[in-house]
Amino acid sequence: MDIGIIHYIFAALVVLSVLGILVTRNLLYAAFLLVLTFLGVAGLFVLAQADFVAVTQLMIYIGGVLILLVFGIMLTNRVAGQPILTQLNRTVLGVLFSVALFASIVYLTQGFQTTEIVAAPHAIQRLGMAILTDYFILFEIVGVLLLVALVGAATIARFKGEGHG
Amino acid sequence: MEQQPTNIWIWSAIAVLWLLPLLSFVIGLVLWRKRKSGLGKFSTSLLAVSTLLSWLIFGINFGVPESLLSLSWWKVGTTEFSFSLALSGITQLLLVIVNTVSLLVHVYSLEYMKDDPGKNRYFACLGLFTFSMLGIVLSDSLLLIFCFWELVGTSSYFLIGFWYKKESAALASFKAFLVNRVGDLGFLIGICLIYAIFRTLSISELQTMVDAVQWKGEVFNFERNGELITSSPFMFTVISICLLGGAVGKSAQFPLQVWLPDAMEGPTPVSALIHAATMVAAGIYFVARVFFLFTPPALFIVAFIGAITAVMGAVAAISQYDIKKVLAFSTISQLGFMVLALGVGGREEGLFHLATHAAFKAGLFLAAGSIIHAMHRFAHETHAHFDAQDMRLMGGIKKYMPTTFLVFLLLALAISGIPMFSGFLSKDAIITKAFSWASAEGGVRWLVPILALFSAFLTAFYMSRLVMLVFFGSNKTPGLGEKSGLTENGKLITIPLMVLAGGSLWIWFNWNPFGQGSWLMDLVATGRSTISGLYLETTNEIPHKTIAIISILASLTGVGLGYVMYDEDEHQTIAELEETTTKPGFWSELSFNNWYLNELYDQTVVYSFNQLTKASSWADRRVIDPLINLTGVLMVVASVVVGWFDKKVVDGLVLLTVRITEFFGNIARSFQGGAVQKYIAWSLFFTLLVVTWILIK
Amino acid sequence: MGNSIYILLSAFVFSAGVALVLTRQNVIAVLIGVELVFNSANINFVYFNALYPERLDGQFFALVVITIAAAETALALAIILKLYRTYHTTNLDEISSLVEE
Amino acid sequence: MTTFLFFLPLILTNAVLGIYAERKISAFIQDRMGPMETGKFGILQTTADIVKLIQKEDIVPAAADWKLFKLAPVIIFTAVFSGFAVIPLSGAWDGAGLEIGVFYLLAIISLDVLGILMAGWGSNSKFSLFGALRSVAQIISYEVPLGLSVLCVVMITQSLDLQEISLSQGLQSPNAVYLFGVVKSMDVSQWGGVFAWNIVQAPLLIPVFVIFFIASLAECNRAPFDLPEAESELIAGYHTEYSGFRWAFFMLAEYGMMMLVSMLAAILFFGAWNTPLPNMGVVKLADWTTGAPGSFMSYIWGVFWLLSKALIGMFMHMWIRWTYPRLRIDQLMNLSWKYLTPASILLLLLCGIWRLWMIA
Repeated sequence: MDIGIIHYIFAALVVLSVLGILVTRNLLYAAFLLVLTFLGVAGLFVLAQADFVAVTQLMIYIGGVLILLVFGIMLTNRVAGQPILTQLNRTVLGVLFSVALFASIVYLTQGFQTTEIVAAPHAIQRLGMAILTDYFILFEIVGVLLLVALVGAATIARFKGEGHG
Repeated sequence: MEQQPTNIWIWSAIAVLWLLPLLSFVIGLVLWRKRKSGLGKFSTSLLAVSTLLSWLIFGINFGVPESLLSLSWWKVGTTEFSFSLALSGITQLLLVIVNTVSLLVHVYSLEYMKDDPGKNRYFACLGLFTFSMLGIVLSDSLLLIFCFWELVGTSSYFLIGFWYKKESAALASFKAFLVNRVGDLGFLIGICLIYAIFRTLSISELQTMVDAVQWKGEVFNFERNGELITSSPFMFTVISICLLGGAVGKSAQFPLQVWLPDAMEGPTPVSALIHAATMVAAGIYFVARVFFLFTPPALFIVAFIGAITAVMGAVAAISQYDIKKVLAFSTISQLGFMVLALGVGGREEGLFHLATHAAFKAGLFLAAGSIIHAMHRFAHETHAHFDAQDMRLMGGIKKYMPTTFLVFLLLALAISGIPMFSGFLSKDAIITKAFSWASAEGGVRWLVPILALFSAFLTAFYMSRLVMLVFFGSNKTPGLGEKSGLTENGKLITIPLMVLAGGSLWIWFNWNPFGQGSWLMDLVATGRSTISGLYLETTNEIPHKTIAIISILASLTGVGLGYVMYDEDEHQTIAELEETTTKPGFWSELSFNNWYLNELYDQTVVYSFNQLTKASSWADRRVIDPLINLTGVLMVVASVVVGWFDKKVVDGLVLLTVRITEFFGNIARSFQGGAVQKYIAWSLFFTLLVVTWILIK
Repeated sequence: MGNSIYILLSAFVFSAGVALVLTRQNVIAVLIGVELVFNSANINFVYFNALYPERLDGQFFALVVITIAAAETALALAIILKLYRTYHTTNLDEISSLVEE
Repeated sequence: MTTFLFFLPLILTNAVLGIYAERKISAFIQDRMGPMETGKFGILQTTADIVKLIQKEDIVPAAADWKLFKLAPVIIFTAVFSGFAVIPLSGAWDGAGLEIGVFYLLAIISLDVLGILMAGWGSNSKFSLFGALRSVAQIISYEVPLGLSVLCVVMITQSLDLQEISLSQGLQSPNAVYLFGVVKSMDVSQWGGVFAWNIVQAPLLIPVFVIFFIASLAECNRAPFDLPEAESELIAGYHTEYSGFRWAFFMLAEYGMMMLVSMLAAILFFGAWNTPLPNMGVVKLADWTTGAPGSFMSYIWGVFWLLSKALIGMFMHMWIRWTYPRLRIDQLMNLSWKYLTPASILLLLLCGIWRLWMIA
């Protein structure tokens, strides 16, 4: 099987799902389409020799972030049988800006030297070593950040009496 | 001056004896309103320690030259004011007098004030007084003396107005305070003048400068910090008179003696301590301290003031019926005597009389207090209402209160100048000095010894009148029978009386009852030079024996006259007493009303002040008020104009600014309406601009 | 010439994320857009890392980004819940005041 | 690919037999007969049920979001099914040889949460929604101790690759195996069998296994953690509205999940496809029950041992389900966050120390 075709298949998955997110006004659809995007991106990661990142992407984005998003959607909208829709705003402006952005990025990165992706042996082992040696401080900081964010989130979201129910 | 090595033990003992009364006052402040807890015994024991120390110092330091303790106090620029204390013969004497009398009064007060609800306040004030009086005695700096001078005045104010709920007492304390202010003004001016000329306020330094003063015919030359200063005698006279002003106020001299009789509104022990023995003597003491500054013209004035005061007080004492009033006028008279002594150059004689007078006048007051206390108690027991101080209601008391009678008799003889008592010695010394002074200069100066003799005669007279009225004859107290009635007071009252009576005997001052002067005069003599000593002065020595005989004769005449005149009983009912205050007749009324001095002041000083007040009030209402009103109207007119300008022009400008700001503000506001996405859009827009710029470039 | 598919994809995802952020009124939709932006960054990280197989910086940074994204989402959702309780809406245009009305 | 071809029928068969086994076991535990009518001992009961389910009408509630509703069972099944991709069946027959197999497995397990959410939301029924929310909360919560306990094993074996983990627990282990991992003098590398199992090599893993087992029960939404489908409260939780074929998918996924976690437990703790029988002197039980590496028999033995172990695990799941009462929701959360998670963190630390001192 040609590796290039799989590339394009995953890329197509990403593009289509992102387009779906852009088009749909249903929040839940957007959320579930986001799963597809993440899956596609994870696939691309695997192809780029980043297995660990890919699985982490699956684990955290799909298992964590997305679940949170869906919970958020469910908790902040009154369930009354209707689908949860979001209003659009400044559509023309947004589209204009993002198209311009896309165009400029594409233009600016044109001519970027692309080289063949080569397999990296024992990536996991090396990554593990790197995390606990070269990037140890950053790793710890991220850990503390996570802890702080979790405590902060729990504090913010906590119910405080009847007043704000 | 010869600086004695400072004896640390002596000075710490002085510090202790000085601060113990202050401690009593501080504790008294805490217990100010407590009725039960007895501050009295505590204060008394503190003062006993203090007194013991003062006697010890007197004994140990006897005859030792002056020593000085100087501590840095405060600084203004480069000028340093020192906290300096001096210990000399005069200081030691005064320490002993003040402490002893104060201790006796404390002991006496334990009984006398036993039932008073404010006794803690009383003892606290006594403590404050004793502390500040000792301060005056010890201080070497004029500034320090002035501070304690005022403190003494304050505590005197507290004690005169001790029964402040009684209107007369409150008014008397005001009066005493105000009259003292007049004298203190002079004192303060004097201090300022001294500083202006000598650049120092230390008495010992002043003395040192005066020691070195040179008399150059018309002017003085003296050295000040190495430079030679020339000053006229007139300046010194002015300074002397100003300093005398303080003494005149405090020592109740003519013309400021009006406050002292009124001060008798305070408790009798207070009168004994403050208004007979110590505070009023402070003026004498102070003049004695700065005596070296006085010029002959100033001393002349001093002598006449003393003489006039002595005679006026004695005359006023003759016709009083209030036993304390008699003693008060007597005090004025005796103080006049002392001032007279100073004026005739008899610094030592004056201080000697101060010492003897302190003993017998304190004793007289305390004895009078004993009688009043007994009368009060009697009035209280019989539920009668009468004036416990009116002599006309007394009589024959010697039967009821033999101890008091005996003591009073001794003290009366002492003050009358009868030989064998201290009063004779000191008075005789003063009169002798006055005669020799007068004979040296002659002229109008002869009036002084004559007035002194006259007042000595009057003193004997009114004292015998007092004794006759109070102790002899039949008793006239309403409701007093043969069996029930007045009784002798307790030991706490009689023992101080006996001590003071004992202190009035001749033996303590001179072995010879007819002798001249006393060893005390040698003790207080400084031997330093004085300004007046610069003038060549000849003194005619008049034989002492002659003077002594004359003065004894004057005293005996007074006593005899008094005995003869008041031997008869005057029977009057209370109703009659209330109708007649005094016997009719010009001299009688003049005497009774103290020469109408109060009325004179009312008519002149107070009246003119009132007139001035009225005039200024009128000016205020008729002149100043219209002016202010006019200004007001003008302001209103101006403000209307300004208001129009403000509203139309200034506000217009401000509004213009506001509108412009609002315009731009609205534009700026539209960028940030709280819509997060707008912010993002804008930031993106500018990012794109940058990208575009990069692309174009 | 031409761009690598990764870069193109990254640019596309990024632009789409921005479009979502700009046009959606619902906070959660905006959050989805933000996640897309994060992911586009990750694509780049991983891709550039793949070009230098002996290094692992890109992968590690992708991991950090993912972690931070998780933390960010948790916090953002907590804030959104609070906002919803306060304003009873998740419409961003209606949430424009700093004080509670 | 071959793994896929093997596992698809396995899952189907497993569901059929599993449901029958569950009925019979529950009947045994409750001292009754269970299904008896269809076939001998009611052996065809499940088959009959499947036939019935397939024939049933595919009902989509009118108010439901049909896209999500229809997609949900597929997603769940797909998630479970793709989890099997990394399971090694024998020494030579490994799955998708990912370096990060265990990690991948955990990630995939968490994917089925999405399907549950879709089902719950798509059904547009409050029972479904509550069931889904509860289920998701439960699965996410128990993923923490599950992941940590797996990490303990990973720490001990120093690998994320399931095949490597499997290999290290048998005769083919690259490292020397000591008795209980402690007694350095007793090299039991040649014994193989049960002595090479992780849980014997490192006895510290026994409590880790307990945590893993409890967490895996919760992951499968099995009793006593079957709150998401507590009949007395929520009818049937997130699959209340489903019927017929789609409902069958849920059953399939549930039993597939049981199979998966049981296999994972077997691989991580109980020697994977290795034989439990050790070589004892001349009696080379281990060699006899393993087969020469690469030979056909080795495939057969490997699959046999792994399946046996997994089936024992499934039996334990059922056993517990019919023995213990259901937990309350707060007890459930308490258990996860206040007891299992701290305990597993502590064990993780201990495992690290064990690894440093006992093995290195």
